[in-house]
Amino acid sequence: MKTDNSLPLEYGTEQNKLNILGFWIFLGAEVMLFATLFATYFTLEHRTGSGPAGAEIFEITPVLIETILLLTSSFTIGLGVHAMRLGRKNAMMTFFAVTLLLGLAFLGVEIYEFTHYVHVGAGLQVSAFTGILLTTLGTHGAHVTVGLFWGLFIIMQVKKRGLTPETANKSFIFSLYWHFLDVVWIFIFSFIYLKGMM
Amino acid sequence: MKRKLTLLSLVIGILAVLAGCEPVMVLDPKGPQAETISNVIWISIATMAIVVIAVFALLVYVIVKYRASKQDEDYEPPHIEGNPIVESIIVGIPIIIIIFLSIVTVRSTYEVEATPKGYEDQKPLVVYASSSDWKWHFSYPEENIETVNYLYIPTDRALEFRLYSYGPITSFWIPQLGGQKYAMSDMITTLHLAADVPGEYMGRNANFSGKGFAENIFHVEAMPADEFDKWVEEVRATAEPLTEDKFAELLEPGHLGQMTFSGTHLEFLPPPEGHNHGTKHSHEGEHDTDDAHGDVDTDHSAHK
Amino acid sequence: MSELFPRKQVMGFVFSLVLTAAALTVYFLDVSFAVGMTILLATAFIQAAVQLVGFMHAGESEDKVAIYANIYYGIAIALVTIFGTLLILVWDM
Amino acid sequence: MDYFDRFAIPHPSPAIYASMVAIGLTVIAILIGLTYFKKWSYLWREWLTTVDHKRIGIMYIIAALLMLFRGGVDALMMRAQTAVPDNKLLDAQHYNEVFTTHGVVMIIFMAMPFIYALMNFVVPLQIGARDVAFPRLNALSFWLFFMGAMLFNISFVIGGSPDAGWTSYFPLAGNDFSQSVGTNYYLMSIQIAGIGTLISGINFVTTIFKMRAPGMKLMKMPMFTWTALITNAIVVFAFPVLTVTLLLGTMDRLFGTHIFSMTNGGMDMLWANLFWVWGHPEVYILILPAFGIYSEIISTFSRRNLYGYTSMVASIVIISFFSFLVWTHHFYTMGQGPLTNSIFSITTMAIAIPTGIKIFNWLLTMRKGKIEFTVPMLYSVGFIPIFTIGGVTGVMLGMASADYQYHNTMFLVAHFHYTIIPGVVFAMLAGLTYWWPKMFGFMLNERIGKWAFWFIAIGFNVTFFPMFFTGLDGQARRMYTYSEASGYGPLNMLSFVGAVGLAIGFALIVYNVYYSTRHSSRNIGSDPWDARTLEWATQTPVQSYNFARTPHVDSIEAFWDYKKKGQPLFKGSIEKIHMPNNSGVPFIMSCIFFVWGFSFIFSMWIPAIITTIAIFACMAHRSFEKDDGYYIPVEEIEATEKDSEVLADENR
Repeated sequence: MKTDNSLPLEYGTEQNKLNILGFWIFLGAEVMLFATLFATYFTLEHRTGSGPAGAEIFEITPVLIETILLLTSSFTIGLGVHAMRLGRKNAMMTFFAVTLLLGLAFLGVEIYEFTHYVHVGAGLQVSAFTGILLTTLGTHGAHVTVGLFWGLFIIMQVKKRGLTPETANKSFIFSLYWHFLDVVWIFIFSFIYLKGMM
Repeated sequence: MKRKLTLLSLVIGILAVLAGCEPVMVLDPKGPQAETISNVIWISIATMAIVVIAVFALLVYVIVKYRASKQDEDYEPPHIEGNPIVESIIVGIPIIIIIFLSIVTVRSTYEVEATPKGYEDQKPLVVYASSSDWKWHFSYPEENIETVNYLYIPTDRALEFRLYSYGPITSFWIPQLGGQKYAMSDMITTLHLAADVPGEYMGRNANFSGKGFAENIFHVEAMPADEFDKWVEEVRATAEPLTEDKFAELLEPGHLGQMTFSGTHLEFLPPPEGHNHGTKHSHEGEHDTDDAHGDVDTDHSAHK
Repeated sequence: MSELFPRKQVMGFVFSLVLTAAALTVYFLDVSFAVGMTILLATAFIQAAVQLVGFMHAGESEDKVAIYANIYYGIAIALVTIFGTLLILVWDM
Repeated sequence: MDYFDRFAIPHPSPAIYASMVAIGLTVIAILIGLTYFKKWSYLWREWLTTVDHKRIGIMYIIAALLMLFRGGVDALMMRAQTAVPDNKLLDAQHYNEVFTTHGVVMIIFMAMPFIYALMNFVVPLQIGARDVAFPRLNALSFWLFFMGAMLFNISFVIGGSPDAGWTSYFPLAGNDFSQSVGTNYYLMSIQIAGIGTLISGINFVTTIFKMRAPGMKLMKMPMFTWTALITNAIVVFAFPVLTVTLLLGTMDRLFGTHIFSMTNGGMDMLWANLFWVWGHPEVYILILPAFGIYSEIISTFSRRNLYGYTSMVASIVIISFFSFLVWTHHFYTMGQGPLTNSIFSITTMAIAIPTGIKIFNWLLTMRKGKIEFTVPMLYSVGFIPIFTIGGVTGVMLGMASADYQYHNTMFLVAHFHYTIIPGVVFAMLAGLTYWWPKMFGFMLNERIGKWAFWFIAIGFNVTFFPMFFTGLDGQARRMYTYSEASGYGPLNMLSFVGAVGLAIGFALIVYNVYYSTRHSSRNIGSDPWDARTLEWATQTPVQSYNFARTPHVDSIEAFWDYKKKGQPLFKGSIEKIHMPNNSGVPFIMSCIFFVWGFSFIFSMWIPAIITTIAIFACMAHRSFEKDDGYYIPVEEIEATEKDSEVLADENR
């Protein structure tokens, strides 16, 4: 493989450039995936049947904690990529590890939130509203879970193989994914929670 | 050779019309709404015929004139990128056609979604038409009678059908009186029709709803107002009352013949009035309709 | 590229926090639905843009045009889908 | 024993038992044959593990043709059942299953793989690339589609086929009204195939954006590549909607949510809405590649450049955007107000404008040309009048008020067959015949091909034209039978006769493949049609690396200008070529997906969990794997190319 040294490592080879563009297009598809969930959510938002409405079950504290955790993790992975571009392998791995820990904490709070919903009678099968609420949050949560494993694998590879065009490329693409999950969360935070509690 | 095909289509077309011997239902309207739609269809056929003829003529012209067998051995077709004038014509004419058809569509769509023209001043006859697997229940709230699988209507009077379903989505359709509309379980849809001519018409569920779908037909009879009133009187006097148990029995999946009852199921099993059945939130005014379950809310159409 | 301090990232992070705080006003203050939605739409889309440009480096490579075309197209279709669905099933039903 | 009851067919009939036996015997015959001829390792090495876009394309073709015949048999059964009034050939339940599987098979498992077959084979060659951007993912796409198709097809012998129509509207498809596992099959198999398609979409957009030959700017791409780009862009944005819709349907059926249910706030209309948000763009996903194929063929056999290239490109770009703006026209009668219906009527009719531009541009391409009526050209010329009828009836259906009368009737059935059959089937047959020599190194027999065309073209019109009339006469679609009094009998009989004609046409195509394989000349050179685009600049059969030297493009028809004006196409010397390694992972992973889907269909949670983990394990394996591919040395390329250049020169 030819390597172009004038560009950051993750853009170094032709295949790397393909991977990055391909991943951006995948993110375009993800935009539509979440848009469809949002469209469904907004349609069913007030169709609560005999179950509770959003305002009755949402709690600001865990939601705010989740938001701060995810925003910070988006920041730390940004720092990780910055460190990677400076060639600082250890700093980069540390930032990635911190990101994953923050993601893990986010997931923990989300699991707490879910058990809380079930507890107050807003389980998956209660109404159209609860069904789509938990499906939408669950889809985002599943993405975060996949991200945790993926990120872990990448840290392992960087540790073992060092910063090569290949591992740098994977790390950069993972950072795109993670930032994207943060963007999705911003919309969930604004238009599911805050709109529901307004 | 493409002419063969054109000719064939024409022949089939003529055959088809002859085979029918009478005009096809949709183009043989017996009420104002069906008439409006039938006119729209004829306008669209005429307009589209221009397009079809233009394309066919051009096609025949080019394949006859420019086939290789008619050309010199050494004829070298020219390289032409395109021509702005020609291209604006092939964009411009379709745009004009589409604008024309859009105007026709928008006007007629608003027309068929409102009380039929010429009937605006009278009070429409309200009929609740509900479907269950695989039959139709017609409730006449003001007359306080109910029928199964057949529908009697007065001519020269606006009809307002309130449609809903006890099962899958169905579509209420009487081709000679007007277009169809879905009947669904969680809301009521409204269809405005009227019959100008007394007679018997075919009505059916047009939307696939399972095993018994093909036979999900009902019989429609339009008659002058006095005959209709007489029929109502007769039903009230002679038909057995519709009880809750009886209605539950009727809802069982299967096919039934024509049946007649006095009283309607609306009293004990209110229809899903209001737009967001099963919700708690109250947006401007929808709440009162939600609460009006017990009674029949004849002003409901005002919400549309 | 060689600067040591991640200026862009820190600014983006601070900006995100500020926008989140701004969005929270709809919860803590008593605002009308219209004002609240306006605030939320503004803060959410600005934050998304910050992430996209600041963190995700959408505009740094030679495929800038393709990437932006892809994102704009996606957002346009997403909005059409969401608002079209709402028009059909809620607002005009 | 109760556990196994769920696998039984709920509505058995002798026909189903017979096909069970037939399927079993065929499978056994294939296994024995492979073992006897010692072809297992060949199959594994050369096909199951291949990442070569050309081989994947050919596998797509085989699968698509198989599905075409499966769907075709369904169609014949339907036309036979409705040929006479009150027919007892099929009962209602069986008929419902047949039209459901006909729709799903034809759209998802025939038309989609067919367009991907041709895109796979042709696009990288047309842009002068070595392969697609992600060859391994390309193999995964194919195998996911294939396993999805197989999963759907076994529904017919294990557990029962779906019976709620290909649109599968809830609540009819919900647990209340559809108790068999049929709809689970629908949800899971389309989900699996759909993920494959989405991956293909991403793959091809990246390929076309990044891997074009030097000098080939976007506005110098061949028209088929343009349509492939736009089609895949639509795929990328439309298929996630399907993914979510199917997911929500699965949640309702398997996990008891109330998204589309009749109680607890569920909304049945939402399914219809989401389904068509995907469904309408899907129509354009099918039709756009066909437009590209016709553009190539009409231009080739008129011996002229494509008229109005810029407006052709503009029109497909506009179509791609508008395809997302019209979905409501599939349910004008659902009760939304006249405002919504009016808006969507106008957007719907507006699509006719760019489509019309294309029709006129093709006509203007033929004008002043030197038209040769080869088989591909016959399909293309036949397409124009038939598709025009489909198009104008589409405009008629787009008018909301009139649609209240057309909706759910045979008129609609006639309309969409008048668009899809010339728009997809004709195009695929034309494309297949056109690119066949590039794929297999010999040409299909022209005479048999022409016979097949006339059977198909005439049979098609005889089948579907009468439906316009029965539709206007009140015959609803999806009715398994009708009474004699309705008067639909004679025209339905005519449809049946036409369907038999169509069947003969397709049988002739099969015979043609057999005949040409045995009798056609193998000495056809690399450019038998005297065509204009880059795929004809390689040698036949195409080597695994496609082009020994990367072509340099200076004009839209670079290969034509190379042939006619002597414009240089290949510059520089031969260098070693980097190639990707074959991999068995896509195949194995797709097999796991098959079991995964099957477990969900029958709510078998333990295998479902195990396979889910296994799928992620495959992905993890891929993440850790180091695979740098291999190089083909210069000497080897020179050795293969020596023969070809001699051959090519002889032909010129």
